[in-house]
Amino acid sequence: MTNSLLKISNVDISLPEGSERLLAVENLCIDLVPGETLCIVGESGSGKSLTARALMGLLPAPHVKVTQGQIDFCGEDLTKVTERRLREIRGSEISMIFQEPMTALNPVMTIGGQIDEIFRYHVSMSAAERRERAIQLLDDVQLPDPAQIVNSYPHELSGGQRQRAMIAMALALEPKILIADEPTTALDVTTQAQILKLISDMQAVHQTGVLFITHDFGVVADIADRVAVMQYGHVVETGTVDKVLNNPEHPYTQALISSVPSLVPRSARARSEETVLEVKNVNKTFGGGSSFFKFGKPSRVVDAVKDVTIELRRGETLGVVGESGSGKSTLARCIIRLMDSDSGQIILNEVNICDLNRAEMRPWRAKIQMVFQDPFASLNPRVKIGQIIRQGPIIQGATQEEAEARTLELLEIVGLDERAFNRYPHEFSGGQRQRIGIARALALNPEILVADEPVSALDVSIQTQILSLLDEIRTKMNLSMVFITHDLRVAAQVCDRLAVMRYGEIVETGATADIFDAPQHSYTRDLLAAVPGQNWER
Amino acid sequence: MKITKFMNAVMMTAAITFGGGAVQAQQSGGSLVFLVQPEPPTMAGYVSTSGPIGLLGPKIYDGLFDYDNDGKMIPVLAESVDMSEDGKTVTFNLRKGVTWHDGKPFTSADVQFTIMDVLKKVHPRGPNSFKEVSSIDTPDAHTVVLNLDNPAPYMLRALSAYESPMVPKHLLEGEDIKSAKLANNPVGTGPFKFTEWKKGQYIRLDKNETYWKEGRPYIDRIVGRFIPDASTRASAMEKGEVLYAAYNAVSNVEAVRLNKEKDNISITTDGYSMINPMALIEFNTKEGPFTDAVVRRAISTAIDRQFMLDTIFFGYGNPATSALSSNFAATGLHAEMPHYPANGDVAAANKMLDDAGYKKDSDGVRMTAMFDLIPYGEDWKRGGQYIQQVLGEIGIQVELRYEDVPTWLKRIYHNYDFEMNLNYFYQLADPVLGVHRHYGTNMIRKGTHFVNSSRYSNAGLDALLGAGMKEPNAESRSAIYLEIQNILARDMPVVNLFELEFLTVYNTKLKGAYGSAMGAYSSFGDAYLEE
Amino acid sequence: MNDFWKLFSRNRSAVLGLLILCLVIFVASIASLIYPGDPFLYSKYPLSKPGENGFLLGSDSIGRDVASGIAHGAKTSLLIGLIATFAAVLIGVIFGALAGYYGGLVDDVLMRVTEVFQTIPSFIFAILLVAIIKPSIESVVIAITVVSWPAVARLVRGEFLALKNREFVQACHTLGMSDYRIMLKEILPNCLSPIIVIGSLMVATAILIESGLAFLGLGDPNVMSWGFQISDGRSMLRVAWWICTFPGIAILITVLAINLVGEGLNDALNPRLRERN
Amino acid sequence: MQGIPIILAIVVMNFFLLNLAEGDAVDVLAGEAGSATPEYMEKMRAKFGLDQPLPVQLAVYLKNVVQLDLGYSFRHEMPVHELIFDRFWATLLLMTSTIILAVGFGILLGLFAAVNLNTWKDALISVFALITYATPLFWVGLMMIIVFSIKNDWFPTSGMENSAAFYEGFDRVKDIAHHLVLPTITLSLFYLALYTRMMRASMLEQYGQDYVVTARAKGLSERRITFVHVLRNALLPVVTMAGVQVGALIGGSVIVESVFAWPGLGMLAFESLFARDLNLLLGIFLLSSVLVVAVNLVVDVIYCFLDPRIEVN
Repeated sequence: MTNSLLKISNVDISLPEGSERLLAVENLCIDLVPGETLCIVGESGSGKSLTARALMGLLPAPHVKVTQGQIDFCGEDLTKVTERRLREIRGSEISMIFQEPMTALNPVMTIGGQIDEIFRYHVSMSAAERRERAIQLLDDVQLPDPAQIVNSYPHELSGGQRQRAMIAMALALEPKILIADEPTTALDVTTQAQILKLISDMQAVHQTGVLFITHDFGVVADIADRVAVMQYGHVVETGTVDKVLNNPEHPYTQALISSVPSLVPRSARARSEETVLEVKNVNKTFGGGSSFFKFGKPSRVVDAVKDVTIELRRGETLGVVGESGSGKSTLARCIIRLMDSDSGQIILNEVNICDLNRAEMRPWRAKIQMVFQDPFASLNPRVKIGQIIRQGPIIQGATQEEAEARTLELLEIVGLDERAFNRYPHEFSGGQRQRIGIARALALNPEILVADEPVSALDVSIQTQILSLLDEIRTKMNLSMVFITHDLRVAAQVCDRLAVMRYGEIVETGATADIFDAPQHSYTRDLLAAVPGQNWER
Repeated sequence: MKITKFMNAVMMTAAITFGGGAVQAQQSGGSLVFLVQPEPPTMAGYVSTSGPIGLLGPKIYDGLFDYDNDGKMIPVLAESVDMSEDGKTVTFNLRKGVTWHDGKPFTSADVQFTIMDVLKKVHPRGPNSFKEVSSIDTPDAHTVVLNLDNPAPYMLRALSAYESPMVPKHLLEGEDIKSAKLANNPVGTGPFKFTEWKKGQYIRLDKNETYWKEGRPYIDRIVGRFIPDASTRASAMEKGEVLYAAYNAVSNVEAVRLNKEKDNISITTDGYSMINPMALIEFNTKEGPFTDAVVRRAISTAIDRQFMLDTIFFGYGNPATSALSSNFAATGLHAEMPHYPANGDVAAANKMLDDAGYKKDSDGVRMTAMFDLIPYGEDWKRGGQYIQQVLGEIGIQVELRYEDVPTWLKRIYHNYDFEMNLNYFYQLADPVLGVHRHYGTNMIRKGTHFVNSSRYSNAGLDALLGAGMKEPNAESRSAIYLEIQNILARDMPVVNLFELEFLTVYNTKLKGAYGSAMGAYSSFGDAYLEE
Repeated sequence: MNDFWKLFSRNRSAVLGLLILCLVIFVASIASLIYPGDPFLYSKYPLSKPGENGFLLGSDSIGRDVASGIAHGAKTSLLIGLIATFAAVLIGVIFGALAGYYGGLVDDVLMRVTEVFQTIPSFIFAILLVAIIKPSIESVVIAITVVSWPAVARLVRGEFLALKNREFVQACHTLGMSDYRIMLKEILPNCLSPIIVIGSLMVATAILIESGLAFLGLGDPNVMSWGFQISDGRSMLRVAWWICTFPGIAILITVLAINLVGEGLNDALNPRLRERN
Repeated sequence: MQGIPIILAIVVMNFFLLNLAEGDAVDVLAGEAGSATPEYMEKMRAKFGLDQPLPVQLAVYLKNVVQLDLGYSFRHEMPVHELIFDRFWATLLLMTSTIILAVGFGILLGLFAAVNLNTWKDALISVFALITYATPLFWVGLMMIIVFSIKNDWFPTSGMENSAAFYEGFDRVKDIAHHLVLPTITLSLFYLALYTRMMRASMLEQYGQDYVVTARAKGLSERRITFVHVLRNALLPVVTMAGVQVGALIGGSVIVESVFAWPGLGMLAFESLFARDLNLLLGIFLLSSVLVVAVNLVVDVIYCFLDPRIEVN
């Protein structure tokens, strides 16, 4: 192709000595034409982010660098050009947006100031002109009141607004290529839909070539023209979006795609008559407390959970879905008494556990357990796996021997080698850690498991494994589960019933299939509409 | 470069200030900056005899007399003194035409007020010095008649500006003398007037243009500077920022070095004959390990006094040879006694203790004790550490205790909570003034500092002390004090170590400041600066 | 441990610091062997220059061996540093842990107390404590402890604040673990690294404070320490430079070594601050 | 406002600590005077109010403090505030110049070292910082005097102004500045080292942040990234540290004040402690605490200025 914007051929990127593998990226060949969106898909560690950085000449030197191959950008080899030329290209001809807009923006500089720099460095314009352009750009990315936002600091904007500002910055000089490194991963699903639309709109206007890096096949289905799938530094498959998504050739691609949960809810199971947990009119607010020494005005009050009532039957999985800030995690923590609710009742086996003090609560702890989101933060890095799992039963009165036997049994149940017993958490992968977290929760033989986004930090293939593990255990132990998630695809596959939360309130409850088929509340409809890749169903 | 230039400019200005006046035998003008260490709390020399006040007070306040190096009285505010045959009436004829710094005339009423209402009441030593004065008559403005109950020959040795400064009646009468404004804004008749006190930095005195002595003072300004750190004081002296440092404000080691290395810096031991400082160890004779005089004598025998003088005080001072300073030899009051070996005799001391039945244990320890050290600097700490080692050699294991001044004073003179204490006393111009307080039964005064903290009480000695105080005949007095020294050498409630010699370090361009027996505590009216 | 050593040894100056520190500790431990006598023992050779009369580093004004003093003083200085640091860390950890963990009123009260101690001019306060208790090794240690602990308390509080909401701590709550156990067994081990780092630096600071107090005449006259040697010799600096110069150098290299080790620990234990990638 | 209970707590704590100490102002005065009769000392105690029970003394003191009266120094026969006032300016002068020098140069050196990471310049600065950090203050002070005052006649040995010349007007300002040089350098060396090391570490940490990658991706020069993006973020912890250190700085100045005869509060505190001049010492503790609180307020304002995330109350 003669009008190719970018042609990457045979690129190797080295890793520092002592890393897991020698090369982060090996023999990479990719090309990109104007107006096209190329998605690079892969799980963590596949080398997709480093590829993006390599294009910008932003690899963390000196240990990580391109050791071989060419990156041909409009006739120039980016691996050979001077640093000075590279700087000229960055921001003006190739620009980039990142996953986490909060940290990617300088916290102590105004949005306007950060946009302004691009003009100052790449074109000559008067200050007034630059400001005007900045406001114009912010308007283009549909930020409200751009004249004010131009003087705002990043922390004053919401996550979506920050990402819009990042895009405005990236598109300031109408670059030929936009590299987007997981730009919507940190965003809520409705915001994600807006940002994706914005990117494709801007692309249409400027005929930008977009290199979009993501792990989410839904997103791929929505925006990609072509797809490159990466695994362990290799591109295992490339092709048009239709070909790769619907007729994957490489087994890895096939496996990945088959791991993506379907949006069609799984068939409902019979609902038990026995209620195991009842949450009645629970409220929880944050802030507003003024302490003894501080005389200042009380801080802002946030209703995190507002008059929530839910019921969980035996053997049932109740999904609580909502976007960030909807109060779903707070609700989970209130249920498990990690937080004290302000009012309302949480009835477990006919006892309102809200009235129990710490000591009284202790025996009840065994009945209701939790699986946490972050497999890295939820295991104490200084404690061995055996101890992590064992200490629950010991606290609940088991002998050392009993606890140890139970631990080994659990390790087997969650699919880990018993040698794990004497190892530390850092020796395990994310998926394995989540298994350990589940084993810890199960060690007490709970009746109810509260799972707070248990798979959202995991790669899609691991996600499937963990979900099926949970399913397996649920059946085996007749567990009832409260499953918190933001991912409607996961919810569809796991939950018998759903409760949709927004701003601390439950806007809708019902059987999963009913909600997916006929959402009652407008918010539920919005949520469902925003799920990427709706039109693609494998 | 810039800094150097700037520096030179400053230095030149300074040089001009110093160097005014023609080359003459006794030039007028100039600023004398000298060291005052430490900074005094106030300048009320009539309430306190503390050293730093003594350095400044006599420049502002005059006394009735001054004393030369031979002890002769030099008339100052009094032109002469007459004593009646029975010694009970003392008449001072005052100098005429003397005015206070505020312009008011100085009269006999001031003297009467000073002695009766100030010195006898609030001065620390005044009540002793003027104990016998029952009343004072002022027949006219320039005549003062003191009526005494008993003769008090020693009183005439306490009339200097330092011991008994004359203060203005018109500024103190009716006020609470101890808290009068005068303490910080002194008004005297002396050669220098108080101008400014920058706390933490200096006190500035300017020439009294209406001083009674014609042509005096020569110097335009006297500034007493406060520099807390000893090394810095020596540096300031070396650099010529200060010209005079008395009472070891510059440590002996630095003084000796400066004297040797710098042509324009000299040292002298003159000017301390009225002070007679004596280093010593006080013992608790009532309780603890030192109730037995044998142990105290053994300690006195063991210590190498000369070594301490040579190493700690760089050779200045003399080993003590009795309870009295050898400076009293001039008046026939001093005699050498046994148990004061200059070079120490550890073997003899060990034998004394063996003979007395103090057995060494397996570690060679006969007894243990706590040894308090006067908290006046590292010289004394070093001295204590030396003595600690020596006492170890004779089987007395001591632990040192070095507390701050108030704690130490309270411990030694109020609580008597000590066993042995390293200290020094001023024996002053006469044993009555400086030595009696250490041994008399009547001087066991709980809460009074620098008196008989050993609580040594000996009726025979008390009688001798009483006789010594009143005896006018020199020969009989000498005999009395010989007996006193014999008793003290035997009982040794206090082990005298050595007579200290204080050093004055001065820049040679300062002249005429050394004629008075009061040394640094004199008026400096005759001092002048020579370029 | 092996990993730790690998990380630590990447910092060459830290290894050098460790070597020097080991040397100092070695000298301190064999002081009584190489200089069996009392370091306060005077001799008839005052103010000997280094090398004269058999004094390796000279003698002081009453003929005491400076080298012997340095060897014996090493023990004192290190002990003061270690004990004061240990005590300060202990107090700081208790305050910081309780304040950070419980928050609310407990935090308010404890942090106000900490602020009181941080607001007082610390060195003057140390002087005051030593003067009031009486100058001795114990009072110096107490004073250094009292002025040092607030820094630890603030650090530990910050760590506890950050860690107490981590999911692994919440998991312990859901198991019904006691607060005491959560603080001691779960959270504390995770903030050991910064505590070790700040502790190592505090040892160095403690040695400096001790020498500063001794400079002002507030040392223990019965115990040989570098601070004492300096305060004893400084007035003779111009005449006999060796008396206080050698202990001064001893302080310098020891504090330097401890700092290097501290930095190495920081690099090894705190990956956040590892060199720019 | 929050500072007030802290300051009161400091005063009360020190009040009781000082009263735990043996001996009182009268003992010291009498001790210095050579001797004094017990009756005389009792009279003085009554006059100073030292014969009152402790809680009464404290109540009287606090009542006066609330009325902004720091009481009377019986030792100096002067109101405490007059005694402190002159010293306060000297302290403030030394402190301000030290902070400016230490923080200013610390930031510069740290910045320079971080920019030239792992070069000989970085190594040199690090070695300098380590050595000055590890050298006892008084040793530096004594050496400064010997080298720059005696061997080279560049600066006066000590004091705050020339006490032979008594300059007026601008000459006096120059003279004081001249006297200020050595103490400032001595006192700031330790803190300079501290801030240099902190600044370097802080810069390095900021270089690793995401926004630096963004800035590079925008095609900015390293210069601009360093000076505009990284510098301001890197300053934050250094400024915080500077605020925390003020208390230590006032205390640490005792030694420098002593060596250079600088007439500041530290030395006054030292002297008044040993003179058991309670009112004066409490006054100093009070004032220096106020100063620390005030400086922290200033630091807060600077911090707000540097970091828009913090809201000004």
